[in-house]
Amino acid sequence: MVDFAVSDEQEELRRSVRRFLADKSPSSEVRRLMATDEGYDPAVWTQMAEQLGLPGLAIPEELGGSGYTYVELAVVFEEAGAALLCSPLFATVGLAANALLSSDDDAAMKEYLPQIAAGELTATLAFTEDSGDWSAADTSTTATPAGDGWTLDGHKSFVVDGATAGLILVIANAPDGLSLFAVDRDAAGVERAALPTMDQTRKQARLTFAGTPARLIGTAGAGAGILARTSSLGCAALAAEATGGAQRCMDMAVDYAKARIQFGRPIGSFQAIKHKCSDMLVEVESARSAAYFAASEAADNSPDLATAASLAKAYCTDAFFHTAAENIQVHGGIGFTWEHDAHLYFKRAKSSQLMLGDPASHREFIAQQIGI
Amino acid sequence: MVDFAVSDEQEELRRSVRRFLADKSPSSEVRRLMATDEGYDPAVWTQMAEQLGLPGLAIPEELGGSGYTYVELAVVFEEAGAALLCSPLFATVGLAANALLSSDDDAAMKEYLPQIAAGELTATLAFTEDSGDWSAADTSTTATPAGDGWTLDGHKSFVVDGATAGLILVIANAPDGLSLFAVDRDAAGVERAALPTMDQTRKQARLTFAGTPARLIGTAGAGAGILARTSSLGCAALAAEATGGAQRCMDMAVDYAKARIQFGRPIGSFQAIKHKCSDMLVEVESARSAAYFAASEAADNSPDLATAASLAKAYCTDAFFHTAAENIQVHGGIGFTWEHDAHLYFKRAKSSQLMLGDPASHREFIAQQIGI
Amino acid sequence: MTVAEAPAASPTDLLDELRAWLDENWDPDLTVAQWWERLGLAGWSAPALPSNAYGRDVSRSDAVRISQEIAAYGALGAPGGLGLLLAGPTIATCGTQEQIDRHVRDIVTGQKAWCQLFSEPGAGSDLAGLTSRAVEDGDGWIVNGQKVWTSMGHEADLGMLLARTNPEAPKHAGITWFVCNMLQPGIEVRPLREMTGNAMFNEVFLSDVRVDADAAIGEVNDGWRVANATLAFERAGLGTGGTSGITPVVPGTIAGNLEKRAGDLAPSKSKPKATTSSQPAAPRKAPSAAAMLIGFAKKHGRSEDPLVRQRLVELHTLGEIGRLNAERVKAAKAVGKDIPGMGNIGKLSMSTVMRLQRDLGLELAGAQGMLHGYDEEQAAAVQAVVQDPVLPAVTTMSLYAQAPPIYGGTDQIQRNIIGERILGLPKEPGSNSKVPFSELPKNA
Amino acid sequence: MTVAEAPAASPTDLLDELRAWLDENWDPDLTVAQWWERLGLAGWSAPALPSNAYGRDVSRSDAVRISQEIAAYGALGAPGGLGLLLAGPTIATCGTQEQIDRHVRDIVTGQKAWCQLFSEPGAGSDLAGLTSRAVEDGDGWIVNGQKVWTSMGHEADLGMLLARTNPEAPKHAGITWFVCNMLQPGIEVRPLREMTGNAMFNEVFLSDVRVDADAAIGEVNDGWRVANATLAFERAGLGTGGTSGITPVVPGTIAGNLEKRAGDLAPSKSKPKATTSSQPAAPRKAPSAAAMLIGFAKKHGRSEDPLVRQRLVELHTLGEIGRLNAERVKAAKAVGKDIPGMGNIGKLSMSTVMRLQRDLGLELAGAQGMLHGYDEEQAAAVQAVVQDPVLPAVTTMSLYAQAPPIYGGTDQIQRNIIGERILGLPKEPGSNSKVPFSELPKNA
Repeated sequence: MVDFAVSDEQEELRRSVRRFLADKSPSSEVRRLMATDEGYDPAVWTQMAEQLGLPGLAIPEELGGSGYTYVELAVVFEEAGAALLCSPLFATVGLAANALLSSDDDAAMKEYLPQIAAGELTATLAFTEDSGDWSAADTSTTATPAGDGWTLDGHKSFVVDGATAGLILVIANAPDGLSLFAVDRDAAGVERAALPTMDQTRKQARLTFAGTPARLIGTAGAGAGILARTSSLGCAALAAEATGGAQRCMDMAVDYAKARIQFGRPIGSFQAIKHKCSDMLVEVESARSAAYFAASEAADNSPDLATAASLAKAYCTDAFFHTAAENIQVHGGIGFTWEHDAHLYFKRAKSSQLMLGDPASHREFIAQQIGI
Repeated sequence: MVDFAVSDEQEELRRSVRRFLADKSPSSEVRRLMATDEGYDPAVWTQMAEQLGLPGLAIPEELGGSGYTYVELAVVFEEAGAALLCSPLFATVGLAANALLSSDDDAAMKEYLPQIAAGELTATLAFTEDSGDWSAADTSTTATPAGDGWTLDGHKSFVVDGATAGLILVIANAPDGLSLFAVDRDAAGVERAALPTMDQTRKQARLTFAGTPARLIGTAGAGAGILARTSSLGCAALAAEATGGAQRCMDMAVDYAKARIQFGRPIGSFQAIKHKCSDMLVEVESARSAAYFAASEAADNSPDLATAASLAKAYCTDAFFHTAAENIQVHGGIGFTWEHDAHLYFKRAKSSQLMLGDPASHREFIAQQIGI
Repeated sequence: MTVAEAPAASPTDLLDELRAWLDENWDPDLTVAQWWERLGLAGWSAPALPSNAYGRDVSRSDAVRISQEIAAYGALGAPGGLGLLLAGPTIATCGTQEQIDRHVRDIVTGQKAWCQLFSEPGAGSDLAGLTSRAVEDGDGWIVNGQKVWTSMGHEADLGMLLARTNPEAPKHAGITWFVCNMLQPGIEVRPLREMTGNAMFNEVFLSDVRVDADAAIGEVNDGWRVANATLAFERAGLGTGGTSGITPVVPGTIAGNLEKRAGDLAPSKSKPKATTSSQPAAPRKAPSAAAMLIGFAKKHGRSEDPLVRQRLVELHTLGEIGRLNAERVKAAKAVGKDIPGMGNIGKLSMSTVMRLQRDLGLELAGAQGMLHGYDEEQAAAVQAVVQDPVLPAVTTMSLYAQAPPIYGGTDQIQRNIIGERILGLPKEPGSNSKVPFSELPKNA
Repeated sequence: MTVAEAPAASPTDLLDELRAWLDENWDPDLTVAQWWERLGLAGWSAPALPSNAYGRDVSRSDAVRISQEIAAYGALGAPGGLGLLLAGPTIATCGTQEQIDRHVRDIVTGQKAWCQLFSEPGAGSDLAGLTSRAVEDGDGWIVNGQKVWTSMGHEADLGMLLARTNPEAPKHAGITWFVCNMLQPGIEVRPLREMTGNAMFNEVFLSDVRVDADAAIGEVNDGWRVANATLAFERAGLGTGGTSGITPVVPGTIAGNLEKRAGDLAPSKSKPKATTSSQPAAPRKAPSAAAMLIGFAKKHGRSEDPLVRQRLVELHTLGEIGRLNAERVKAAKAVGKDIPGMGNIGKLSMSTVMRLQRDLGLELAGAQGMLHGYDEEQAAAVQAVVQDPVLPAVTTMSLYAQAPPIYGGTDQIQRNIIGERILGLPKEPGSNSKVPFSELPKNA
């Protein structure tokens, strides 16, 4: 049974993260970083690890983490989403660390996870190709045994933080089927090309591999299972992030509606605006429930995680997008300008809807799961 | 090219019909008639024919009609829809007369259409069976040659005014394929059972045929073509009717919003209500454009009639339903009562959406037509 | 850190106490009146009420567990209706001890049934605009006016009556909350038929109706405050399914149940449970709207249609989120917090769910969606053709779907409340809060 | 009875006259200035204006036919921009003959380019709340303030300026409509970047800007009436695509087109048409939003998806209805009638279409919908991967889709207008129409 009880420790975590982000990720920093190629500030990443232990929050203590659960991690993603934090957090923790944890490969976990937890290593998961198929069912990248290891040939696209990640986990077709491989930042035959994104606060890249040396993670042929679980965990992270983003959009809209005078009244006194804000609250609180539930199912290793994560991903990113679009409308002309932050949330929201599969595809997945 | 010019003669027709219906089809009469088995007042039907020539309006002059086009007929359906007229007009004129006119069967047209134009004969088209497939693709009713004529066996369902129509045109499977047959009111082996309808202002029946003598209309095997054209013309009629219904719902909502005081103000001064009414106008005028276009395509014998009719049917009945539901909401509690007319329009609107194929099925048809 | 501490271990103790009490007291051969007397005076009828009002001061969720446990035991549950739901809590909160002893006692023991006389034809969303007038007459009041949307009006002994006692005061400041005897001349209850064809509600006409001086709950002219307490109890009930487990057996002198044998009206006993069970009884799950329509879609061969699948999942999603929202509120309340606005959110979501259910349900029904029986004969005629017992449920729900966005505060009112009370957005200008009611514009 | 009488056979005569005039006058070797001088003084630049304002008093639809015919002939069309669209008609309607001769002449001959200085940061939907202040100074005015959403601000010779001339009058009664010389010190035009990354508009800062006494169009303090005339011309242009056929060649002294060779900027000549053609030139059809996305869906292998098909048809339907609505208005205007509110309906529908196009377009793009180039380098990088020239159109439109519900009167303002002006619903209470502007609440 789901337990939504919020502990004092979780509240304290939220307060710490929020304070940290208010300091390190104000709008000015977001705008500075989104204009860079790297898209994040390595010093802040280090601080996130050293001061708050965020990258390792849900990594087991014996692997250098803090051993908390996905419920706590969801709090972090929610706050990161609210602040539009430019950071490899989603790629490293929401995707790569989860892939490693799902791989049952003790050696790999022991090698990489402590580095991730310490903020010394950023990582990502490269699984989609040019087709944009998030299931990787059409994977064309091949893995060939070579001596003790493997070599990879092919390409990956839409790789989050793919241009900067120190560790690239790659889904490729081995003779035994889809498998997960680790490729080092500086491995031979890797080319990384930035993919310009509508949401400039989260970078993507297209990677090509030509005879690139790689290390098998987990067992050969286990890639599909690892990817499925990792996708669900990634969806749960995106859902939490979207909830935070939606909350911030609502807060922006409400604050502006209170302050902006037209026709001699604050525009928030007009029902057309007031009711838009009210509908935002319906979506924000509902998104929060869905996101927390997915996180709770992840923490519990529930067999229903996939369904809960898809439900949360579909609902929360839809809610975020709707809230972000309505926030622009509440702001009117100023909300359409580059200098106002409203569009940054709008673009993150749209990107979050499309990343890891659009809402309709997740609903179809749910339909299959609940026996429709 | 579509011509939306409105002639003085059309305006005069509209005024005459509106005056007639204000007199003959006030709410009290609608409520009286919807509670009867017949569902209409034969005396009013006669007057509609004798005083206004409505049943024969679009029937050629040489067949006893007035020789006007579907554009004028749409005006009549629009006004009938606004008044929720309880009448065999749709079944007789919107379906049966159109089927006869589409049949190229001169003898049948000469026999039946003058009677219809004169208001002496009501008629309907029986084509859907228990499955509710409006395309009649799954027709199980059979037609067997018998002497000079044919006999029918099987059933038809959802037959509009099927319990009262003097002439029943039936789609049945003959050896040459789907064909249209005429069955007299009192033919042997016909049983008519009323089907209780959510929309009590338009009656439906289920008919069974057992060795029922029938007359072939048009050529054997021509039934599918006749049905396709008749369905389009029926959809155009429903679209016009729905437009009138939507207009009336908007008028009711606007009038109430002006008169009803809450919080010391007319509720129409609140944006929540005002904007609902404004959205109704968007739908009403758009529905009118779509409905008139379908009527114009019908009048022009355009090859694009089917697409225009499906577009109008889908849009106008959706608009009607939405407007009818919003009208209830604007009225609040009183709009939910039986004694208020709002629900009668709501039910007609829902029934109009489902009759002759729901909006989604018409959109799919349009998709095929426009090359998607 | 992820597990909340159970609140003071009380549920288990309470339910143990209840089961012991039931072992002692439940006797199917008692009359309903006798049984409810025992149940109510022992504090089990309305356990969420304070102990000076025949309750046990337990939390709302414990109260739900108690009523479920009584049902699970196979005993007749507490008297249902608006007395227990609204009048009892209101009087317990705002009434004097004398009023509590007179009225709440009769409520928890099922002696009296109640109805609510709040809404008027001219005062719906703007309840405080009510015009039913109470004029002082000796040591009581004479009331004239018209009420509407009164459920169970013809089975009620007493009514929660709002009437205007001072029309020269601003509109919120001249209203009094009265206990009104429904069994007197001058009260006429007329069924009000809804668009569904049913008559769940009534109009009530008040012509020179007499109300005693001590019938005012709270101060005279302070009834708006008292009414808001009642409305808060109503919202809580609407939002959280607070009636689950309460018996449908109507209390009071008119329904005629009091002298029946209690055992004849009790639910059939659930499977015997281990008496040491440390888990409270799980709420019985009604089939969700989504589940009903999934079955309906399969039956109509539509469940493979991608359009249908999307909408079924949307419905499922809203159902899940409704459940999860309620769980979050529960978790917050368990630690003395709240999630402001969640009641309004739940109500708005219910409106959305109902509309989706309506449109999808009838589309799945296809041509059959045009059929509906408004009486038994018609219903039988429909079934003779369609032979699908789910169809009438679908068409009935589709007609009823227009009610939730209206009753208990329209969707528009809910959005105003969220906007103003939760988000702190400014009210519209032109407030009439200082104007004497008699000078305000009103409906004709 | 089904065919409307053609309005006085004028279109054919007019177009015949135009073609004869073009045969006589069009010479690709003229400078643009010389050609526009001929075109404008002959009444062909703004033929819908009255004859005392360099026009021919023809209907709006005839004016569209004329501009289309000039383009079809292969001659350079009338000077584009806000002079011809807004300033010319406003001055022709509200100005003196002297003002018409000074300003409209320069507009129809392309000598001057105009911009609009209406909106302010603090006065968007509530345009009449503007605070730019004009203070009398000798025989002119000194203006200070800030304007926003000014398109072509850096290419304009003159501006349509609304400024407050009497702050002690109620807000609508203290505004004056001025012709403002943009080429003077104290005017600073700053590009305003939009969320698309482009800068279609400007902010304009006015610091001690001088305006002559005779620059007021209409009476001083009666500028709100004049502004409403301008806004009506703007709405007509937005709703009916009234700019079709007008050249994109920017007029005025700054853009640098006046001394170019006219033939170099003229459109390539259409197929020669039979000179006896009785049909006016058919408007060239831009590919509709639906058509673009249908092709896009096919390219992405999504056109067989029933969900996609439904939404493509919804988009197609809205496009068709937009076209049909416009046709109905045209038919009504042809007989001197109107369909009230259709302009607002068109604007609201455009918002709906844009949103649908945005959501469907990006969904069809799938993962590629996350990509967008904000500059040429980025755009090239995207194309290097996706190799689909439609994708940038889809992503750009998706970003731009947020603008139409805001500019030219937000969706909310359109609904207010429909509700109040078309349906006659009451305004909100608390009108400030009598309060001196200086006492009203304003943005900081």
